[in-house]
Amino acid sequence: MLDRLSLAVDEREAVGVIGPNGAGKTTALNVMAGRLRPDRGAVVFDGRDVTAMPAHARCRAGIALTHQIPHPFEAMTVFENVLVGATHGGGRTERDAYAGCLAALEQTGLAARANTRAGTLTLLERKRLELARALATRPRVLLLDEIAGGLTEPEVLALVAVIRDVRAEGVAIVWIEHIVHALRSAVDRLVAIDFGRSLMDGPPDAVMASPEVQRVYLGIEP
Amino acid sequence: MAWLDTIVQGILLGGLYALFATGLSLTFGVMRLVNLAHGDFSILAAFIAVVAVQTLGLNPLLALALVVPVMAAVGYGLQRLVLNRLLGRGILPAVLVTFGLSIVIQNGLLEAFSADSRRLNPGGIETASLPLGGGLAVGWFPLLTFAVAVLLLVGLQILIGRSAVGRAFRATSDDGGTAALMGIDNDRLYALAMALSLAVVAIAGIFLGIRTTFTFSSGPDRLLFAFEAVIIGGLGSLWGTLVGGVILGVAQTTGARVSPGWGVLTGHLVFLAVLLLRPSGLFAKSRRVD
Amino acid sequence: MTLLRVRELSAFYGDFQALFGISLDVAEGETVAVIGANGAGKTTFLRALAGALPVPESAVAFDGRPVGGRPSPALVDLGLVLVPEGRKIFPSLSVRENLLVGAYRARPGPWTIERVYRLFPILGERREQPGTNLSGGEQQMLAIGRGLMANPRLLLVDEISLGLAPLVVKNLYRALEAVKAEGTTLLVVEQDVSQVLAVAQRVYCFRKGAVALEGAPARLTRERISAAYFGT
Amino acid sequence: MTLAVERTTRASRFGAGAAVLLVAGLVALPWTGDAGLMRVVIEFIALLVLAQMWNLLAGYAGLVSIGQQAYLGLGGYALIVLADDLGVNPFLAVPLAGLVAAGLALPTAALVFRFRDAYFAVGTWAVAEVYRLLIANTGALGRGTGRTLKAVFPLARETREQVTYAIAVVVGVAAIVAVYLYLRSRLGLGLMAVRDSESASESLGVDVFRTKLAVYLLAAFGTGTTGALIYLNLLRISPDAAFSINWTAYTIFIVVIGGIGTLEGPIVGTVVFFLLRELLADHGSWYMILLGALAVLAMMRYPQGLWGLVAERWDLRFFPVQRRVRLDEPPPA
Repeated sequence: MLDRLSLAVDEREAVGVIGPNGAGKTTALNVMAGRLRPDRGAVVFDGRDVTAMPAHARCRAGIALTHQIPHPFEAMTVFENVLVGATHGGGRTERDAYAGCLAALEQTGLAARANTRAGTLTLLERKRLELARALATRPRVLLLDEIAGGLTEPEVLALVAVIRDVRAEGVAIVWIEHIVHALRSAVDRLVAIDFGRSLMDGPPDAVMASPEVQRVYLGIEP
Repeated sequence: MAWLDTIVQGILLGGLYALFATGLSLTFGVMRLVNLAHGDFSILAAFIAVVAVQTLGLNPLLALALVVPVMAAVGYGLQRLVLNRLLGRGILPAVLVTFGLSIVIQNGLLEAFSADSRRLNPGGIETASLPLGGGLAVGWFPLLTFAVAVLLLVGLQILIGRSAVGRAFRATSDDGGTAALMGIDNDRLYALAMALSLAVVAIAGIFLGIRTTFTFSSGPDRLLFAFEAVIIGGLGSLWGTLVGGVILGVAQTTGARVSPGWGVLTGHLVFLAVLLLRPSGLFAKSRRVD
Repeated sequence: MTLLRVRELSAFYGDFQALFGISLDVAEGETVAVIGANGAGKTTFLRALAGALPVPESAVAFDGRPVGGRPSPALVDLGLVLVPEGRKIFPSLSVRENLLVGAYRARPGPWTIERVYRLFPILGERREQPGTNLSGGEQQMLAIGRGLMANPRLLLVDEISLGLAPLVVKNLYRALEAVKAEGTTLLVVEQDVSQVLAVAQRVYCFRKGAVALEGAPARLTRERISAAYFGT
Repeated sequence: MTLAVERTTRASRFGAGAAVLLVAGLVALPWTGDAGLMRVVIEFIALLVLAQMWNLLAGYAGLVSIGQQAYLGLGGYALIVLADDLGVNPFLAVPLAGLVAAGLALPTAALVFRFRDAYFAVGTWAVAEVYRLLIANTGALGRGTGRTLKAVFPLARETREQVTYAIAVVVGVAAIVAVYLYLRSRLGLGLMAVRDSESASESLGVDVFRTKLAVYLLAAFGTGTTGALIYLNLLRISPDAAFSINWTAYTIFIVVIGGIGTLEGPIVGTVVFFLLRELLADHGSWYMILLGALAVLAMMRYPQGLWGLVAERWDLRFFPVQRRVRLDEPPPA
């Protein structure tokens, strides 16, 4: 799925990843998060080779992932969902974790839903919950897999605002998204990939304007 | 010579185990279902044969013609009415429902036939043997069992490898959703697989009943032997199932020769050893697991 | 004559609504394309038509008969067949066997295994190999061929170009022309706009589960498509 | 804004009161001198603990074992070896037998954790058979005939019965309290996350393998202790009885009928089990047929079990493991 892909993210940097369906974007995130092992190559985090580290340990080390299809813990409340991230991924005791949970809930606009069973949430709320849980793990880098997919326009804008907010707090971000205007407004850099390889890497406007990306991504001949 | 005899007996016993294992392997292959009542259905078939022999005066081998279709119908109905409704709800319901059926069948048989042990008598063939020279002899009946096992496996191999239904089995096993888009009715196919599974295990049950005595509670051990043969041979390989059965059979006869109490235990230990050393079995088809 | 008539079709995944009142028509012999960005509901739409999602009976009419919510095998019998997204080749089956599964309950018609081999010679050459040993483009040929083996009146094709190089995509669309020439009606979903505009008589653009734009390709400018795609 | 977490419900405060009364009643029971009733209570507690342990495995960790009789039998035999052969006080040997079972569960897990799902179920059963046959072939353990616990012979019958009863009450209360506290803890939170989605759990830092292993070992300890308790009560052990699949069958039927995945379910299930047994005492195997049929019916139509139906209808939770949050605006400065 991936073919000698290289991708680097600096501390506090936000990078967007685009590419057509099947280009290997989700695979790339899963390799970074430790959910898939690369056949060759390495994942280095904070100067340390973490290629052999399992997913749960990477989360504890500061790499958090939100899934494209939200997997809430359906029988648990929204608050408990976030608490899992804060206590296990964030490595805090339950009492110490409460404040961080509240912050994550408030930041994602879910505070009023804290006692709701996660299985009954709407799609937007599920996406917000993915984000809230990931934030509660106190990540240094946040991997977002199509978190805006399937949302209405105002919902996308609201989510972008949250992500800009997270970024302002110094969390590095890698964001896969098809909704290009959402990406453009939140990232420093865009990487376009196709056939598991990096096609273009640079400032968002330059990448989007390049004929190569227009052709591959939109399929529109310029 | 005595050792050679032990091994030959074990190989032939393996044929019987392969008969038990085939149906289990089939239902797992097609729909990822492990029927925990598999062994009990074989014993149920043997008891139906007992009734047929007593009331109709049939030879047990002729009773096959009656019992096998009956068990196939039971399998079809079981899958359609009960098990199909549990698929897609995770692993727990199917495991627990078939386990519940296992206990219900055992106690039903106990109630109907008491705890006495039974045996099917086909009139002589079970004791006749074929001398091979050098003091070595093999029983005609174990030989027949082994031959039937091989023939059934060849037949199944052809059915699965060459026929339209067989292709549908494999397609559904790979990806039931896409198979449905091609016009394959998964529910009907699953019911066919269970019918086939119980038909084969009915043969196994009657052969067991001719070979040795059985009681209402003989089922669970047969399930374990079948399971072990499948795992030793490797999932998804019919010939592996035969080899798995043979290895288990040889382990049991060899162990029993060392000490009478060690037969079944040696079989279990060989199974655990294979699991430890080659978790995917000896002849597993490499299968992509997503 | 209208072969497929869709009226006010809505579809849900659990409590998530993916389609909002879609209406669409396909005439016999026509090629219609559905385009739109990821997540616009194109694949959901095809799956709803093919019986993989529950929909109200009256929402879909095929050949004048209401068929919404019927199971896939019943729709295959009527001649409505889906070539699914991502090709979904059966890994345990050879190329030939994959094609034969397509004919599991085939209707009479022009498509036989030999006819498919003539359309895609590479499939004939590699007929005994496992279907998943083929390259992505060849697998897409196999998926189309498998769908044709049912002799459909309407073939639904989901995103032919997924993960394929432009030249390969061009060849696949050329093959679709041959399918069309046999009289098969086509409803094609695609992200790759350029190819689709060349083969389709009419185009529907989906955005967020609803029809945002509809018309003949000649009347759709790049700006209008882009606007309908992204809502900018 | 500030956040306060509420972990009790009105039902749980009522339940706590009721539980205190119930335990007080259990403690007082020996003074009535009703030995028959005491034996029923011991049996009840034994099945209840077995059910709680299996519920933890299957209902929370997704480990559908049908080989828990392995740990029951090992606990029983460990009691006899510890007390008769090694001279350990037989009452002290009960929890130690649980430790022996947990100790053997570790290498067993190395084998059976290679299986997933339905194969795990049959695999655990095969391993239980191995333990049974190993013991049935060991001369020092009495082979197929088994052994008798002799260490308690010097004690007066009444003393033995009362101490056994006391141990049963302690084991029962401790098991429920331990499972309850475990489920309410940070580890229990992780376990419930694993139950709902393994994939999301590992993305949030939960070590799925360790979580499951911990539950497996805990269940082996609880089941082994119960096995020791059962044979401290019965005094005679044999491999066929101690490693009988029927133990697991009872356990599974209790949990499935009562309601899987809740603490209350196994309690309700055990009560139903004993009521049915009283009703059908004279009908032998019909009792098992009825139980099995009920369990099949429950699994098909009411997978949440009896307690699930009650809890849904009246929103009752006597053992709440969830956390209710109260958000307060800070008072104006």
